[in-house]
Amino acid sequence: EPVVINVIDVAGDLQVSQPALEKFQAEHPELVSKFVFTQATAPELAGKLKAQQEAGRVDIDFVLTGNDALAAGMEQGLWLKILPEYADKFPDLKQLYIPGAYLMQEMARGQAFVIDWYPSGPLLEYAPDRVKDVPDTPEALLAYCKANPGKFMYARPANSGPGRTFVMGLPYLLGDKDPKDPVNGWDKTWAYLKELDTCIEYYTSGTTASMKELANGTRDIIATTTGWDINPRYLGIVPEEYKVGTFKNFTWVGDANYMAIPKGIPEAKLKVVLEMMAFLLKPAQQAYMFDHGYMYPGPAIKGITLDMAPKDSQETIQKFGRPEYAALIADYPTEAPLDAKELVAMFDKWDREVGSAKMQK
Amino acid sequence: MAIASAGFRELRLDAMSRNFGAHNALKAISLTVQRGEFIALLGPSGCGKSTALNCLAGLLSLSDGAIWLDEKRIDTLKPEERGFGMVFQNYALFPHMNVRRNVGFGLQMGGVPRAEIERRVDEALNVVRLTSQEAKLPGQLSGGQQQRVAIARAIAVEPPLVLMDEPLSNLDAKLRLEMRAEIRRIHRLLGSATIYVTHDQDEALSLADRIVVLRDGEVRQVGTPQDLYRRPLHADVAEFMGFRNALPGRLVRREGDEVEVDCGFAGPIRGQAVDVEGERVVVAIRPADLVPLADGPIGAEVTGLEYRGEAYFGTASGPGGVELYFRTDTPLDVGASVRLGAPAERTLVYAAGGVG
Amino acid sequence: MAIASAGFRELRLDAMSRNFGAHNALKAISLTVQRGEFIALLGPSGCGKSTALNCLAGLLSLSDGAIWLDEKRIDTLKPEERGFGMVFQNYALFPHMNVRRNVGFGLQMGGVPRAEIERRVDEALNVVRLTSQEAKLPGQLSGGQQQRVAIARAIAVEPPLVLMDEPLSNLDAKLRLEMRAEIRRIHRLLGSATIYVTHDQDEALSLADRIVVLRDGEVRQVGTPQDLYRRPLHADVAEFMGFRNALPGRLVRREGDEVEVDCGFAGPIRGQAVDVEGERVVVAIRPADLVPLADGPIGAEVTGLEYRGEAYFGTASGPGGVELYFRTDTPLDVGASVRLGAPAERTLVYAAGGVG
Amino acid sequence: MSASSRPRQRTLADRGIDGVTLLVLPAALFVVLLFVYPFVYGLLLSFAPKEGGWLGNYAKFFSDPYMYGTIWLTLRLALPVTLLNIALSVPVAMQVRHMRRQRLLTTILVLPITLGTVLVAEGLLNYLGPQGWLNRLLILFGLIDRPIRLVHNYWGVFISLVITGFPFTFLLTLSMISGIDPALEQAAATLGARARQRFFNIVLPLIVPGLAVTFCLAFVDAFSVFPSAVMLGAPAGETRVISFAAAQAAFEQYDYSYASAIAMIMAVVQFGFVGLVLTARGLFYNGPAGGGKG
Amino acid sequence: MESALERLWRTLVWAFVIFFVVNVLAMISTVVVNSFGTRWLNSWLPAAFTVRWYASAWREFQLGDVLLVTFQIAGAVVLLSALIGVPAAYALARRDFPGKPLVIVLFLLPLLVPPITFGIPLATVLYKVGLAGTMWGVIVANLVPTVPFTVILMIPFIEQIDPKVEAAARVFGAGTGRLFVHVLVPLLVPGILAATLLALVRTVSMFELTFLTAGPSSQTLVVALYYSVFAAGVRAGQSIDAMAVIYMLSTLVWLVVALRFVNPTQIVARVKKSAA
Ligand SMILES: Nc1ncnc2c1ncn2[C@@H]1O[C@H](COP(=O)(O)OP(=O)(O)OP(=O)(O)O)[C@@H](O)[C@H]1O
Ligand SMILES: Nc1ncnc2c1ncn2[C@@H]1O[C@H](COP(=O)(O)OP(=O)(O)OP(=O)(O)O)[C@@H](O)[C@H]1O
Ligand SMILES: [Mg+2]
Ligand SMILES: [Mg+2]
Repeated sequence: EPVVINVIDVAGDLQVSQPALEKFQAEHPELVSKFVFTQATAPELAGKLKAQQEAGRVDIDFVLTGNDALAAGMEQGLWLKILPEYADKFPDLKQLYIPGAYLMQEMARGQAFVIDWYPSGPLLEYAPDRVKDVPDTPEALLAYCKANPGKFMYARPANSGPGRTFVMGLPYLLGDKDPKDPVNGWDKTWAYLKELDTCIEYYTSGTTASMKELANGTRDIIATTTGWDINPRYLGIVPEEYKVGTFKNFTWVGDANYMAIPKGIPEAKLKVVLEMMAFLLKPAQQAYMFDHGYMYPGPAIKGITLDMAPKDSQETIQKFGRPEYAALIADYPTEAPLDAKELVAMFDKWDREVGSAKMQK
Repeated sequence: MAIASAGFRELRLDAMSRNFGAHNALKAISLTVQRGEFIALLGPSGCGKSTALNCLAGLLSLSDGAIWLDEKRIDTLKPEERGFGMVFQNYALFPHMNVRRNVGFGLQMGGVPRAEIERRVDEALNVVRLTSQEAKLPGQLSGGQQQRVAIARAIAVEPPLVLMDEPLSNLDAKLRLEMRAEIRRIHRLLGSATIYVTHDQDEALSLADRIVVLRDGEVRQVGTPQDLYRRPLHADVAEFMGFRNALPGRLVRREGDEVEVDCGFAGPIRGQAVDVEGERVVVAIRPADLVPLADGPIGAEVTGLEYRGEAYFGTASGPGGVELYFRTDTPLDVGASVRLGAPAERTLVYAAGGVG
Repeated sequence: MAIASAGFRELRLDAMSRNFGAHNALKAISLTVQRGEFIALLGPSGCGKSTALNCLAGLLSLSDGAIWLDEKRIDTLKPEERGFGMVFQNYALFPHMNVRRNVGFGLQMGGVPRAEIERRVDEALNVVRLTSQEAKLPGQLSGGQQQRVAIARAIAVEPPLVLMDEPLSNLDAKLRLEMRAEIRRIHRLLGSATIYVTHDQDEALSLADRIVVLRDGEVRQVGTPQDLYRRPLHADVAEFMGFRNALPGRLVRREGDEVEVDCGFAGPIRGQAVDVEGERVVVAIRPADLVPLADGPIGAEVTGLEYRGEAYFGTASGPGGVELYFRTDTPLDVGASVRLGAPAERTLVYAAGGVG
Repeated sequence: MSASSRPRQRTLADRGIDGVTLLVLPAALFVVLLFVYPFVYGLLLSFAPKEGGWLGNYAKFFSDPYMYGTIWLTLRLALPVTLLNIALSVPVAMQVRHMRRQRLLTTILVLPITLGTVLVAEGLLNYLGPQGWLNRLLILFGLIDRPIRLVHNYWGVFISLVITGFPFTFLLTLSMISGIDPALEQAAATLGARARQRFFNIVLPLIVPGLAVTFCLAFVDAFSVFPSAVMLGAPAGETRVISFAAAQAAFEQYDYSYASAIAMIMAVVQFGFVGLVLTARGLFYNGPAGGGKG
Repeated sequence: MESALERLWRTLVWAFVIFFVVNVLAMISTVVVNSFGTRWLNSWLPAAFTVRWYASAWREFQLGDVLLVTFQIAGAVVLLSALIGVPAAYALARRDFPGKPLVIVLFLLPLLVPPITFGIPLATVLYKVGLAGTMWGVIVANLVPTVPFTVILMIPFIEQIDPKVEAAARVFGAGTGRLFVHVLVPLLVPGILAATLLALVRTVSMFELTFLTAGPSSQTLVVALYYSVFAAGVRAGQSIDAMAVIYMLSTLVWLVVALRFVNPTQIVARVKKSAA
């Protein structure tokens, strides 16, 4: 008979995927009697799952997560191994996913599926009335920043998607030795960031705060991503007319959210959840991922176009989206972000060498 | 900061009033106290004695009236500017200071040099016989010891005006006598004015230059101890001053102050008219003056007897159930008949209606 | 919870001791109290009276000894299981409850029905004359009113054993007499045992069946009021009981209890031997018994005089500077010479060294 | 009751163990049952580092200035804030207690404890931000010509700790001060003590035990400041507080062992101060604040 | 001269109070205004007002249920921590017994040690006994810091009470239980008020322990609030502010109700004050 599924979202993904989930219940009332949605922040999830699994009482059936909590769970062995065990329930992923998304699917090592994906950044958002020539190279950005101290800002990478995407995009732009090894391979990036630091007033801890400073005129250029470009303008946080600039020859650093299953959920529920995962990877459901540009574009699988999305979704994207994105996504290469370990190492190094420098002054 | 009371000559209460909500605790008290005078404040429990002292010390604000020190109006001054010493009825010792520091507190506040403080604290402790307890905290003292700390604390500062609120109530008879002597000695020595609340008539009579009797927040009588003891001006003051026998009667004869009253006893009672108007009067006699006499006018039946050292004090029931308090040197049996009488010069007669 | 004291016959203190650190506040007090008895506890300030009551009530644990109620040992029981009533020296009223609730507290705790509580509280308030103040909080009462609430609270529960610690110390003379009568009446009515601490000898003499005199934590004498008033067994008890004149001397003649003592005055002093051993003695005389006599043996010079209502009490300085306290019916001038004497049957003689 | 059972009972009572003492049991048992095991687990975990010997975590912490520096950074915030809050609370409470209609004011002053760190952080970011009301006002009145920076640095966190900490200390101080019998101050006044002297000689000594406890609780709160240090401060820099370092270890690096070790170090540092203050507290008078009868 | 100084001092103190209150109110106002604003950039007030942030937060987090759960949990924690904590504080304030310093350390530890260390094992224990995942799990977990907090906080308040008053209650037949009900609690009201209010605030804001032990239907407001602040993804400042305002109101209600019925000053001060 139908079961109750407890969904926990630590990536803010329900915003995008909740309609698709609810559609599953509508279409399969014999499987799901009710969803219980819980939102939480990512870091503590691993601890909670660990406590539950050690006590043998797991009451979370389905997890929507970003890279970070996924990696943490993998390291601690919290996730059920889905592939290859249940491979028969799913199509060939390499065929299914957009290449950029597939890169990230590989990072999940069979313990989760990418549910939605976007190439993210690095992008620069600016106020066109205050910035006439938006810098299009890191050097130009530095020059601009020096000329207008305090007018450029990015948020602390550890607290901000656009912040970390900006940093992760730099090694590709600056031609660093190994863009996947922040500790040993990013000499130019670190030098650049330190130089940039001299003309940055401070780093907000959170993207929202940096958006606000851009919007109210304190800053003129900030780092952003596709989603953070479209959705805030839709929400009215940032004036509609603000523009986005890109670096010449940049590389997209993608980002994705995953769906995973904790170890130890009851057999009956497991069946339903697997069924549901397969359902969510179907085109009809993937089309929901456009949302309001929250993770623009959003769908992780090939062949989804905007006209398949719900009506209001289409309207939003038409109004606030940027036509040039399609070409940019198509023309520029896409890379996966740093893997969890390297990412943390990057945060640490950034905190020590860039963030803390503010104190000495 | 100038101490208002230093070297004053005269303290004047001018219609001093104080209300607690609707309750008038002090009703326009007026009184003048000279420097060097010892005033005792007497009155039934709850009549406003402590309230009066608190108003004087500045701890309660006046609802009306004024307080003057010579030409200076002081009722708006803060307590610390008045410079009066005070022994609180409930002690108000500082619980965190030992006896010595409690006593020295006022001196310390006055900026007296260390050595001088030590000397005067020693002296004050000696006066109240607490030298051996000086290191204890108030919480470790007996009730009487606490009271003595309160006294020592007030006298150590040698204030020009001392307010004492029942300072000896918790001391034994022997110590009380000693303390009384000390208080008088210090009063003389300092030439200060003292206002002394007590419920002990002995104390009031022996210490005071003048006694003020309060009742329901009003001054009923001011006078020397002799005045008050011998000739209270009102029946209620008389009753308060120990004239326990209050016999209603009818005036039958009057010659100057000498009167005869018919109280319904075998014979008329002879006494002194104090405050007589009309025919209906009350006769007031102290229990100690009413004694068994062969020819006493009052016939009564003994209803109780208690030992009181020098003599026995008894109660008796007279005609019509009137209760009588009398003294006898020899024990009497309960139920025995007795004839009682009192000397006419100690029998006071007041207009009826005043005793309450 | 059974109340230990309900219906007891006898309370027995068996070498009850209590130390505060190194200080022995009670040293092996033994005493038996019968139901219905009224015991007064007398003694100088700080002698351990309150400590004794607190031990009895269970508020202080014993350092040694035991307390028995009939066959039941109670010194390990908690206060609430003993069922005694108590008037605290410092009142210890509940500051957050109005007068009425304070008085009714014990009854409420005893599970007495509501209507019964109301009735008994009314009665108790009436006894202490506080009916009109019943809605006030303790902080809004005068000192004497607070004390009366404490009394009412203790008597309202009608306990089989009542402990009272100076319950009347803050009341005026008139009220004190009335309260005294009420306390006696209630004591009789309930047939309870009462242990009554007081510093007022009058109170002790008039109320008590037996008086216990404490000194420095030790029982000095137990006896009827007459015993204690007339024949204190030790010089210190005598001094405490009002024999203020303590004249050192040498025994010169003895015939049974009749003795003659040479105190260095013009003539020998005749008195009653109470506790005499050896030649060096102390003669004890009450001030009230030492009066000016034409042939009095003691020649002295008047040094002070105070009015005390019935008579004057004076101080005089004898040969060798010895201080004398005497009574006189007529005022004397300070500096006048006077000859003083006392009746031999009221002059007590003790071995020297005991007074202190 | 037999006589033989008595000596034992008495000695127990004399040692302070009786019915009243047993009241501590439910709370103590609760803490023992639910806290001690998890705590010991965490403690042991801190001695089982991912790499290195059993003291590896501690060695790692104390050999890295970026880590052990957090102790100082935290103290630099927590101590002044706590002391300031207490120093402000006492005079305010002294004034407020005299007021007739003090409830409204008390409610307003205590109100910030209900705000929560998020609201305070959001509010301060808005209010003190470059386009916030404060800066706008100051500019409007010509006091400054460009916005001053009060957030995203030490002062942002400091201000937020004052806003949330002051009501805490104020509420405690007010209730504590009002427990002092007014007769004591009156007595001191009749002895010539002026307001300041009354405060230092009477009120202060009587609330010192309470202030000590207040200090401890407020200090512990301030010392473990976390979300506001991130939102309002410079979490990589001058407000890199120790609990942030612990959280990073736990939630970014997922190194619970190291996080436990940092947390233990945190506890030890706090215990150093709290223990000191509580021991000193024992040296002061702590008993009833009444003055005799009544 | 002296009183001039005193006046100056008083003025300073009131100046601080006004400064503090004005700034705090202004700060709160910015949040409230923003939470009702459509867009607020570079101006004194937002461009227009709307309630859509509240509506969407309400829907997104199912705030109706969450608020109810929060109230129930906070109420239970406050009540239980007072019930367990006050008697323990009483014992610690009134008795000296061997091992007392150890007991005090035992009560201090949960306050000093951050939940990072003990949260997960505590949650494991609570899951094992079947409490975690339910409301009771959250309540019990929150009691771990609040009980010791109450204990430590109440000690000085109890010390202030004159033991003589307790003695009187005992003599008149009140056992320990009724002593608490009739005498101690009424006298301790200001202390208990402070302790419970502060325990309440801590419970409502205790993110870690609540999250670790809450089940899908026993999440409290703070989890939703932290999510809206710290979770990844785009979120408008206004919607965070709306959450923060709801959060504030959920505790403010308690404060206002408590201070409406309970006076934070003690009885001695109140009686004497009415006299002056
Ligand atoms: N807690 C304590 N610590 C140390 N000494 C104490 C303590 N309590 C009482 N004492 C001492 O014990 C002695 C007896 O005290 P107690 O209160 O019994 O005296 P008392 O006879 O009632 O005196 P009073 O008539 O003055 O009330 C006193 O000397 C007192 O100082
Ligand atoms: N704060 C108060 N609120 C209301 N009434 C009060 C207050 N303080 C005192 N009173 C009342 O004022 C009257 C006078 O009180 P006061 O303390 O002056 O009496 P007192 O003459 O000192 O009596 P006692 O001899 O009993 O100490 C009393 O009836 C008392 O109940
Ligand atoms: Mg009085
Ligand atoms: Mg005593």
